[in-house]
Amino acid sequence: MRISQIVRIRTESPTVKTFMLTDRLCAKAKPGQFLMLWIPGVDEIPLSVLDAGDNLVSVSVKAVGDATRHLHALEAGATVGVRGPFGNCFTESRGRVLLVGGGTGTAPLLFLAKQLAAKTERLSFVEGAKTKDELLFVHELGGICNEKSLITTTEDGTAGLQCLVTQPLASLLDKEKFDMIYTCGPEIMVKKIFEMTEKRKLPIEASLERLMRCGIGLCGSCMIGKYRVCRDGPVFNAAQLREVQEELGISKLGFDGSRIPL
Amino acid sequence: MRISQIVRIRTESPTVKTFMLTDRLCAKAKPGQFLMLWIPGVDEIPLSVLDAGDNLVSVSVKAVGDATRHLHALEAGATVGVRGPFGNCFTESRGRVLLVGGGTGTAPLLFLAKQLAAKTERLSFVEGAKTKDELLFVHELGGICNEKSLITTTEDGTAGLQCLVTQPLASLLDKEKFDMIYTCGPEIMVKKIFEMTEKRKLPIEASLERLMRCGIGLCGSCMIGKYRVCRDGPVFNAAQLREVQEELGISKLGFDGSRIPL
Amino acid sequence: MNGEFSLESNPLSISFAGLTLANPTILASGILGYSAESLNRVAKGGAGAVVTKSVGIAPRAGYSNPTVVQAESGLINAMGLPNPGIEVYSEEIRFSKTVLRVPVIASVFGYSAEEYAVVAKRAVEAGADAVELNVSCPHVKQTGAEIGQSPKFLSEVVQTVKAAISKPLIVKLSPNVADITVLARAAVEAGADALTAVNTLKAMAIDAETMRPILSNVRGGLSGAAVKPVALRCVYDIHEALGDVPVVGCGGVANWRDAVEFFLAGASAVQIGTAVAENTEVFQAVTKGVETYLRRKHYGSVKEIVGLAHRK
Amino acid sequence: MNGEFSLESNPLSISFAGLTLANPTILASGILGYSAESLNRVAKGGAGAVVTKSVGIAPRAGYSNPTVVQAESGLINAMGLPNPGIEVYSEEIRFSKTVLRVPVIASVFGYSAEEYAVVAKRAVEAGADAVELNVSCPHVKQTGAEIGQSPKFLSEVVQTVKAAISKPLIVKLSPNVADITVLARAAVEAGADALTAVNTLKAMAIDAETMRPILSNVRGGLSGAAVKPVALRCVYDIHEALGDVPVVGCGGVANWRDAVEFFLAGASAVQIGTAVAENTEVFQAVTKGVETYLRRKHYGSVKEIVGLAHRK
Ligand SMILES: Cc1cc2nc3c(=O)[nH]c(=O)nc-3n(C[C@H](O)[C@H](O)[C@H](O)COP(=O)(O)OP(=O)(O)OC[C@H]3O[C@@H](n4cnc5c(N)ncnc54)[C@H](O)[C@@H]3O)c2cc1C
Ligand SMILES: Cc1cc2nc3c(=O)[nH]c(=O)nc-3n(C[C@H](O)[C@H](O)[C@H](O)COP(=O)(O)OP(=O)(O)OC[C@H]3O[C@@H](n4cnc5c(N)ncnc54)[C@H](O)[C@@H]3O)c2cc1C
Ligand SMILES: Cc1cc2nc3c(=O)[nH]c(=O)nc-3n(C[C@H](O)[C@H](O)[C@H](O)COP(=O)(O)O)c2cc1C
Ligand SMILES: Cc1cc2nc3c(=O)[nH]c(=O)nc-3n(C[C@H](O)[C@H](O)[C@H](O)COP(=O)(O)O)c2cc1C
Ligand code: FES
Ligand code: FES
Repeated sequence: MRISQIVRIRTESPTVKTFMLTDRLCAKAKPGQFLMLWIPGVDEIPLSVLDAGDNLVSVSVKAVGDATRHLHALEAGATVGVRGPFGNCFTESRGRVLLVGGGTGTAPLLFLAKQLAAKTERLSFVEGAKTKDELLFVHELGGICNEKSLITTTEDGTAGLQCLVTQPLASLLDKEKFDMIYTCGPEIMVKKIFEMTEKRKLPIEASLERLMRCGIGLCGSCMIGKYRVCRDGPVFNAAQLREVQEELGISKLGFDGSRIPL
Repeated sequence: MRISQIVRIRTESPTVKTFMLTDRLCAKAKPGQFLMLWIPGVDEIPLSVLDAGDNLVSVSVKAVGDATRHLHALEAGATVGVRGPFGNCFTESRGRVLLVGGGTGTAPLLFLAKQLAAKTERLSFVEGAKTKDELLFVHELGGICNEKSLITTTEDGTAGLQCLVTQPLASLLDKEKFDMIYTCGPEIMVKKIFEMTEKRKLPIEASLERLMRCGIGLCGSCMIGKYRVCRDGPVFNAAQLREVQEELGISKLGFDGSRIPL
Repeated sequence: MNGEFSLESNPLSISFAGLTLANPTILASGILGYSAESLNRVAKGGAGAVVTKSVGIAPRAGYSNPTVVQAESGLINAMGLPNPGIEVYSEEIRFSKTVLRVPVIASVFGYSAEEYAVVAKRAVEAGADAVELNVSCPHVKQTGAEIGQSPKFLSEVVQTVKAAISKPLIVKLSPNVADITVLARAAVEAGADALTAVNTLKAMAIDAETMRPILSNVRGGLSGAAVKPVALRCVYDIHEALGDVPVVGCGGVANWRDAVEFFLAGASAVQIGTAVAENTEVFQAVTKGVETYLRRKHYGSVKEIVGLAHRK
Repeated sequence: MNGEFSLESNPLSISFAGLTLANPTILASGILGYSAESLNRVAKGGAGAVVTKSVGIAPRAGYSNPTVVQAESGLINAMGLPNPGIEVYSEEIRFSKTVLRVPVIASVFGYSAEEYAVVAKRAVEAGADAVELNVSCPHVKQTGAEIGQSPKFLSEVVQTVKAAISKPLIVKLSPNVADITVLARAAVEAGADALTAVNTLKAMAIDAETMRPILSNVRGGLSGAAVKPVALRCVYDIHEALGDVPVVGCGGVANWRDAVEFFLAGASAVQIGTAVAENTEVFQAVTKGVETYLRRKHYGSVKEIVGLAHRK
């Protein structure tokens, strides 16, 4: 456990804040990797790296429960603990790539997009949220993608298309040829996207979430099939997703190790 | 503890054998350093490095008691344990140097002489023993020093001058000017030589022996004054020898930590 | 998979307490042990047998995070025995038996002799090849004292479980005792067929900056390389005191040399936990190394070197 | 040397059991502790007090080599309590008192309460500022059990020594017990003014090539970074159970952060052993680091942070 300081906090949406932390090791994280953040006296939770460099690392956190709410209540200068970076990362693809993010799942994809921007032939991004306020990083993504290649969707139609993020995908996948699809977000969304790429025999890399305790591949809390999400993942490719299809978007291990529906 | 193989054994005298061992770390030892040799099931004893290089290290051992006799009984191929190299080393002096060795104390000085040979202006060596058979490394030393600069003494006159090693020293020190005197051997001898160099205000480095257990400066078995022979020594300079004059050649700590006369 | 005959002639195969293993490496309890798939992965990584996560009578969510913290050459963990309860876990054991080709040892815990017995019985009914008792839990009726620290409680638990099951019974001892041979003897006299030595050392970590204990449970168990010298001594102590009782060494095994040290101390097999984080195929690597060692030393079987460090 | 007044206002000064130290770092017993000169060297390296090598009633040569073997992040030693006996050692203590400007704590061992008392009395007569009982020796009348593992024997030893001396009495506890608070309580109830926690963990090393235990005594004590998590837990346990009893933390302290962790766990001071090998001035470095820490955290004194990890 390394002790780290929160040096900056940015409000991204009514429920999401970005925290910039000092940490020499996590500052070397690659897109897709995550860290374990200790909120002293409260909990330790996994968070995807949003950005890294210069001895700093950023994470975007949605307040959903006890730990994340406590984290939102912290101010710059507060002390937290950090372990990581953990897990594998997205592979770099150089051709035409499509990124599909839902909710805070957009965070690692923004990190990835920044890295791929200069290297790929074309980079398209589809982002979905419930409502306009929750569409994260639209400004940053606008700076990376050109207008045509950034599609946003909201369930209530307050911004972009009024639909689920999966809806514009079908036609996009049929119309254009992609060399790689990257996705991260709610597992039901990931599952649907995977079904779409499978039907079209397209390569995909999806970042998954499971309950994390040790973060280092030991305790088994984060298993999906035979894989440890913390160590073998969190990024899985099409072949691996096929192997875990029985659980993908369907069930996960709960705190007591029993399988619970997603 | 690293496990090592005895690869070669050479008989140096009726009571001294040289053992060449495999050990990557001790192969990097410098003249003056020692190692701890474990004779499995018997004992672990400190021994000065006689030579080192090419992943090999050599020590010359006089059979004086249980451990050394067991060691002498081993054959090439036998397995021993090694820790080290420990301690400091002789400093390199470039001008005119004099080395004075008694008994197996000649071993580290031979190692030093080999290193200094090409670098010094003049290298003189005085070696003493009880009898001809016990004069060690005469051949090797002859190859390093020219005839005039190698003086040997024996107590029974079977080789070289019939006297103690200290006898030819007095005139040598008065006749020639030395930039550094190095010595190793029985402590009574070291003490006498130190008195001679002190009288003449000459620099000296002497390697001392004390009871060694940990070898790493922890247990205190090897203290002389405030110094740990295993860590601050075994090589001490004139200023340090002055500080320990009350014990030098007079007393040491025994196995039970009490002071015993030398 | 090798048949019985080839297992017998296999220099790495070992038998103890009625179990026959193709090699002497075993997955330690609590490591990747929730699901049949993960146990199977470890088996494919070369383990000669697997021990499940410790399971109790009712579901337990365990402690909240942090549950694991790094120590010098080791880890401290306080998971709090998360487990779905034997009811649910029986299914996992049953499923494990259909996919795994190595013995499945069910790790069982409880807060009374009766609880242990109920869970052990259910585990065996579900197909477990053996039961390992995790006796590092406090005894409910006698708050504070852990069952594994009291010869009396331990004996009671072992006897009750032994009477309830027909499969081999292994007792996993705690190193947090004054004299492990007293507990070892109590377990064996009460009917244990083998002993595992040892569980983790009671430890903790404090963070100087926030001035707090790091683990949510404050105290946890130290594992990994740091505990190997203690675990080795425990195995040596037991072998010296109890001779032929099969002992499974556990604590800090990460390579073949560690495993050999445990065999020499008196272990018939070793369990591997912490080192699995680095490499789920550590079992294969250890087994290979042990095989090379045996060949180099001209031993025909791992059995021949068990306890050799006791030779005078 | 600072007078009493400046010691009081010195943020690093601590008082416990009637001793006042200019800083809270103490040389642990058995480290460079044979001679007054070596104790003085350590004092000059910044130690706030020094503990002598453990001394008994008669001279002991100790075990033959190997007496020390490296472990992962630590050392295992089995010196066998070499010491010249209190008769001879009294001279060393007397001499120490003429050269050292820090308190000299005499470590004492024995095989019966009477032996402990005789040695402790002689040590105090020779000038020792306090006595620390090393209770990790087997009780002669009750072979096998160590005095420090039995509340009954421990209590008897402490009472007997307490009655024999007028100086502060510190009891150094063994971590090789099921519940260290039971022993801590027994020691305090019998009259101990402070506790040192802890001595080494019982351990061993085996060499795979020669197939033998490495230490000539087979078993030894594990010290250094590897044991810190266990030592920290012991101090925490004792502070939780016994509140105000002063505890001296010992086990794996190598830098200021380790020391702070022990203070937060409940230690009033720390002893340093193994880390002295690397640097005899480790005391200075630790003290400096603690001072900086206190300033940064706005604490006026090291006393203020003792036990803070127990805050809810
Ligand atoms: C690899 C990975 C990356 C993640 N990245 C981000 C991110 O970048 N931004 C973000 O806002 N969230 C991220 N999460 C989710 C985040 O960890 C949870 O939202 C957080 O743990 C909730 O904690 P809580 O106490 O606030 O909520 P609780 O009320 O405790 O739990 C709410 C839900 O959060 C999940 N959760 C709780 N504890 C854990 C845990 N230890 N491990 C995994 N999930 C847990 C469970 O699904 C739980 O039902 C990530 C999760 C994983 C596994
Ligand atoms: C730094 C150093 C370098 C040495 N280099 C050499 C060398 O190159 N060649 C050589 O032949 N000898 C060397 N010695 C001496 C050698 O260590 C002893 O001769 C050897 O330990 C004797 O062991 P034993 O069991 O045969 O004899 P024992 O009968 O046990 O003892 C004979 C005498 O050897 C000394 N001795 C015994 N054990 C130790 C010990 N653990 N540490 C130090 N001295 C001990 C004591 O003076 C003892 O009285 C060196 C000693 C030291 C301290
Ligand atoms: C994360 C983790 C969880 C553990 N859970 C259990 C458990 O549920 N039951 C058990 O008997 N031992 C458990 N242990 C202890 C291990 O089985 C093993 O005894 C210990 O870790 C020492 O072995 P190692 O050094 O190889 O890890 C756990 C250890 C770790 C690290
Ligand atoms: C070489 C060595 C010798 C020791 N001798 C003694 C001793 O004589 N008496 C004693 O009470 N403790 C002795 N100890 C234990 C230390 O005092 C200390 O309790 C232990 O080493 C843990 O602290 P550390 O990790 O800082 O070394 C010895 C330790 C070592 C390493
Ligand atoms: S979180 Fe423990 S194995 Fe992944
Ligand atoms: S041999 Fe232990 S301090 Fe030198």
